Amino acid sequence: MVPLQAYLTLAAFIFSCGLYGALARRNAIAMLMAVELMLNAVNINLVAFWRYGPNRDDLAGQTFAIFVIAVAAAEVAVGLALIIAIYRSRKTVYLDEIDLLQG
Amino acid sequence: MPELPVEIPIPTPHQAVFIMVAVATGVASLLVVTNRNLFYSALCLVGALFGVAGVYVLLEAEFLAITQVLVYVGAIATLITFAIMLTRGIMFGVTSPNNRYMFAVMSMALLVFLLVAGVVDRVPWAVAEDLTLSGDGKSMIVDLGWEFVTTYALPLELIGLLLLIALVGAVMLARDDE
Amino acid sequence: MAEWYQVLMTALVGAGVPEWIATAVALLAGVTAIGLVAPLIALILVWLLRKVISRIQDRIGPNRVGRFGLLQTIADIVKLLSKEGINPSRADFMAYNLAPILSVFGVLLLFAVVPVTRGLIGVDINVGVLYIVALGSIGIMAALMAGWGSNNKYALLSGFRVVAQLLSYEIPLVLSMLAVVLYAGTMRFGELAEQQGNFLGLGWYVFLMPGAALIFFVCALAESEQTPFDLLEAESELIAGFHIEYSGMRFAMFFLAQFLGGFVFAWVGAAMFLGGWQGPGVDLPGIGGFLAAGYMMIKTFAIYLLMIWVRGTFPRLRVDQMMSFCWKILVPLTVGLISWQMVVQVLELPTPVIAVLVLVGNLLVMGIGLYAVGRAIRQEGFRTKRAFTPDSLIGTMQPVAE
Amino acid sequence: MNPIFDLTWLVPLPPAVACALIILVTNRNKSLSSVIAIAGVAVSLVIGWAVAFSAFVDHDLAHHPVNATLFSIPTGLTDIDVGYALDPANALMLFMVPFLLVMIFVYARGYMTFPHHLKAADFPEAHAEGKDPRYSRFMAYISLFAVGMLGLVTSNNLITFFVFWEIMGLCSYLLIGFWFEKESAKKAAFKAFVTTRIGDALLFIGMMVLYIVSEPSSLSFADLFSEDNLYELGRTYANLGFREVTWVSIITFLILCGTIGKSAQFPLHVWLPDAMEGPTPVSAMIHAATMVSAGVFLLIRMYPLFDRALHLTSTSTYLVAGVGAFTALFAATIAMAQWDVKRVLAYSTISQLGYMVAALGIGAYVAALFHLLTHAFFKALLFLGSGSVIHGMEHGHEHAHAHGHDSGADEHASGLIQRPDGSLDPNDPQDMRNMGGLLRKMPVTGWTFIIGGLALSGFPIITAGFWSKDEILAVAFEENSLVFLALAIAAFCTAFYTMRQMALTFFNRGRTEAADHASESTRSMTLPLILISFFAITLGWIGIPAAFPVLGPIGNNWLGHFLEPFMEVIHIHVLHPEFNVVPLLVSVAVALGGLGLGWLVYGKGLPPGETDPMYRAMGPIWQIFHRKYFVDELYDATVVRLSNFVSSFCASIDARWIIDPLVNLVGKAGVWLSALAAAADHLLVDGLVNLTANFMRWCGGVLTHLQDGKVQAYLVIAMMVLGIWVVLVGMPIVLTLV
Repeated sequence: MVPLQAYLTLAAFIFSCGLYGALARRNAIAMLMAVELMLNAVNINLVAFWRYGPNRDDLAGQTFAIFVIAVAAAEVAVGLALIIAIYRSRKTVYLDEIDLLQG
Repeated sequence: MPELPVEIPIPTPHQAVFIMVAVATGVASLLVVTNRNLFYSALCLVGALFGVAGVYVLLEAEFLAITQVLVYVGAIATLITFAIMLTRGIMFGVTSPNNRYMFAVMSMALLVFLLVAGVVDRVPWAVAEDLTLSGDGKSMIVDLGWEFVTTYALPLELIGLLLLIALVGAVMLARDDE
Repeated sequence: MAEWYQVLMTALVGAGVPEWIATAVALLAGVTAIGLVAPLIALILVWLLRKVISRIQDRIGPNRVGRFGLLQTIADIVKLLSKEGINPSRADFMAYNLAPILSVFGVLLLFAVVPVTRGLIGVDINVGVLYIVALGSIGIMAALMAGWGSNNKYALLSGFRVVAQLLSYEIPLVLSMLAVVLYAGTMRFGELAEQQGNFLGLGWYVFLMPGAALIFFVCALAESEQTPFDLLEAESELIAGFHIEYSGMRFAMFFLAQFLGGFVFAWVGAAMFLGGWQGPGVDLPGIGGFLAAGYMMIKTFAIYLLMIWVRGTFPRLRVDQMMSFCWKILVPLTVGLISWQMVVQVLELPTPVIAVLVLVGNLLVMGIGLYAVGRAIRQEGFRTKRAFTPDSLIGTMQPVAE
Repeated sequence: MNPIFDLTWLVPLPPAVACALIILVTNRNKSLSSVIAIAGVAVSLVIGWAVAFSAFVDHDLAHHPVNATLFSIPTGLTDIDVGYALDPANALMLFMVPFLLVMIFVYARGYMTFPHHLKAADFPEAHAEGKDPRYSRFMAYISLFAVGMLGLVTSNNLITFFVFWEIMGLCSYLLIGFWFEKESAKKAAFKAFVTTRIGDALLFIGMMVLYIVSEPSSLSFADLFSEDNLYELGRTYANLGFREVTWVSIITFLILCGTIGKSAQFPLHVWLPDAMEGPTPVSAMIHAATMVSAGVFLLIRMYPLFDRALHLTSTSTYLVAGVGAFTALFAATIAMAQWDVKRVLAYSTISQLGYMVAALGIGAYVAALFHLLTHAFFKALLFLGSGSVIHGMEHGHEHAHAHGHDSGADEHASGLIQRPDGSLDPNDPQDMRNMGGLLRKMPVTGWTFIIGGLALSGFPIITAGFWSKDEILAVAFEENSLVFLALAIAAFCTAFYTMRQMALTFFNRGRTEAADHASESTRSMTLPLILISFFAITLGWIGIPAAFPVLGPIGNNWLGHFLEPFMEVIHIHVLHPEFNVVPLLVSVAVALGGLGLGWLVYGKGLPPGETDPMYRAMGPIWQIFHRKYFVDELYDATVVRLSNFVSSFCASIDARWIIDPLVNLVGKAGVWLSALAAAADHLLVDGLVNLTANFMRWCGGVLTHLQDGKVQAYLVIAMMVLGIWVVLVGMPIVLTLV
């Protein structure tokens, strides 16, 4: 049997990748993808804890994973729509060029 | 057979499959954030998401795995690819794909990984003794369904509402005003 | 797990093979079987298509290579494989080359869950129906990659169209399948087939849910990119669609994927609506299993022939018609159908009453759907326009009065 | 109970709907508007007659009158139950009112042609259509008027009664002044409004007193007329300073004031003749079916109080009888000396209303109601007939001028002819001196008018007016000989002036071109005349006294039998006048005598230019009659002038002497203070504010570099802060787990 730690470590790795991508990539779409990675890492943890936890009849882990997926779908839809809208008006998707809020 | 100083365990088929899936997923997700070509990033993301679905299968959450494929690969990845194609005009450029915090962030991410991995390794997780699942997969799906319409009925409705609002909002945002 | 797997495992382990090797061998055997059988089926399908379409169009069709032109497809394959594989310059190498593989891969994966007979299913997973839908998205990705990777405007446009069409029609498809799943209470194909076994193996869901079956059929046509939804290769608009730049082997793979896609949807339809392997006499000892497999194949090919018939007779839709048909007719209808069925089933009525109510809902949906389509057709005005009315024809044939 | 009675509350509804519909939707389409208005009252007629005839055959209704609540309006201590009532009294009204309304509406549809005082150029469309420019508005107004009357009749309490009463007051104002381009119409409307307001105000005070003193406090008729309450009202006294009076007397007096205003009794009768300025259908409505009847109906409704007062102190009922009898005689004499065809009828109305009031004053409840019904029919007939005559005259006038007599448009202003018996406008289509011989030109109008006239004068046996008037006289003969005398003389006068009017209008030869060229009116105007004239004859037969020779046993006094049980229920003393041949003979004598005298005097006609023969005979007395006893002049000299003086005095105080200068002073002081404040504001406050703002701007300039608008920079900062937190706080906690 694969130990729980293996899943958690994998999730931590994916999460770190996502963290790096979300903070370092200039392209907004890339950042969004990185965020997806982070969400997936979390999901792995949720499911792993469900599988290895003491009470597997309690399906909270899976339920939450599904909620996360649904929220991710909503987030991507709105996020991408925003990016497209910004691209249309400003001709850029680079996050460090999108600084209308700069004082 | 001479005693080795460190015992290298022979992986079971299950573990072998996990190692393959995990390595593939990890590499794919690393590629997602490092690839210069955004389109390849998206392809790698698809790969990584498939990998995660595989992880779910290994965790015997088939329904979740299929949902993962359905939603992530079928919808989210497609959307992202679409967005990449729509903004392709500025995808290839001489400028760096990463911003000026790149190295700081890289070290930070590394730190986070090491920290979490260390903690994960050290914490004595309260893992159940018997890891076999009771009942077959179908009963689990039925249970999941019940959970959704009983315990999590309100969150489910809210999620539905959220999706609807997100869809409408996305359409409104992305619509060409002409 | 399916029975064949157990049989094989038992045999291997009994022969003294270590368990994990036995597992690997058994799995590999299944995979190989699917990977080999599917292309073979495709050969038959292509021949069948060309022959039937020819008959519909008052032609003879392939008749030179082999008896009845049976070997024509093989000859074509040989030709395609021997052709040069061209890489367009400035094409995206990875996307371009990965796309055909992925498309075949996506279709072949589907064969893993469809049943042949009782106990002869690749894997009878408990989310089989959902699996079919989920794996369909690989085809979308493949088309998108091909469109993008070819570095060709038409290909890209076609890729966009594929995504729009497949994503849109996925919704009524899922919902129409959900109608069956709701009634049967399972997503396992094996169980679905078992549940249609009453009335001498004729308790097919198509009799109970004609509306869902019809919608499923229409969506299957769209999902497998067939006429009248073959917009992605509308020659007059897009030259050839997303595989415009492909040649040789890679083109053959797209070709294969498309045929198998249609076929696998026919198969799924047969399994879900036409009772799968069920039929009179499948429980007989000895010949029962063969009979069942025969039934399954006959039903699948029947649906596929229906698809070919549609292909040979229907005109192609415009892209806006295609989208509005999906979103304005199919989606509301299926949502209504599902809602109706949910309400009916929650009411805890006796089973015959539920069946009758479900049938009534389906007939209603069918009626509304056909009426809406008819009205749309009348509005679009693409009825056959005669160049002259019969009256004028008669007029021309009248002798001129002196 | 008959379920049809539940429909009673629906009766006022259709005209209300019609009114709203006309105003909101169809006001552009004149013809459609009139159809809607007629349809509205027609529906009311159907429902109303259904209810009324059901009531007539329901013997139980008298003992258990319908009193139902639709909804309640909560007030401080009690609820006002708004609902509907149905009893024999208002069932009779429901028979009469909707029918006459329908007749009048149909008549109005034809009558409201393009009026003569307007210029065609101002309203080209309306002129082309041949209809009044405000035709639709007229239909809406009369519909609302119908709502008022029908609602008033079906009300079950005094407060809604009063509401509908006031709706009618409003409508009468709007309709009398409908042709407000005419100065006289404007003034008449104003006069009617103000005059009736006096009565209404007193009535309202009466209502308030009634509400306060009755136990329980209520305005519902059912509560008011309970035996206990009537007994209490008659027993308790109010101290008026000089003497103590029972409450019932005060209340009945105040209610009588309301009636005096509404039913144009002396001394508030002055508005009614002027109300002739409105279109003729309006006159018919006001005089016959609705408004003035409402005043009498108020008395009928509140009669239990009067009856109680009659048997306690008699003061206020003597007052009632006195006012009524005096008005009857007073108005009848005036009517003898009028020239305007409608004005004669107006004074006749006042006189007849006086009959009814007098009848109520002497306790003849049934007779008053009877006369109210018959009078409504024949007076409506007369008014509509006179309208038809006027219309015919106008038509004749136009006709005459179109053929050879065209001497230009300014002939209209050709001036008045001064005559000793009143000035004469030769073009006036309403002046009887311009008429004559119209019976041949307008046979339908003529004959129906004669039927109405005979009914009014009480022509024996065959007319409705005879029976009702006779019953009043019979009671009066028993109860009060003074009243009897006054009413008998008034009856004589009535017959006289009716004959005068008929003779001058219809007989002999035409005295002007217009009269010679007059023509019959349209079908929609003559049809109502015919229909109403049927009732003007037959309606009297419902109340033939049982003791009357020959006819009595046949008719058997249906009306009396119908009403008397109900009167007992509401505690009214029922009179059973002994059949006495004296009043009957008197009644026949005065009617025939008046008619005969009238024929003698006016039967030969009035040659053009010749003065009235009565003027020649009576001289100054006739002149007093003609000038209406100078009441208007008296009011002008006293009330109007006084109020004008007070008003101008108050205006001076306001505008010139005290208030305006004070206000201006305050204003100027305010301006000066503001200037001071502005200076302080500008120098002191602005300076401080600007200082603060500049400081803030400087601070912002410093801090702006922290906020570069780049989302990832924020995220990095957030992560770093989180990292610091983890290292300082989170890690130790995690490490404890390890």
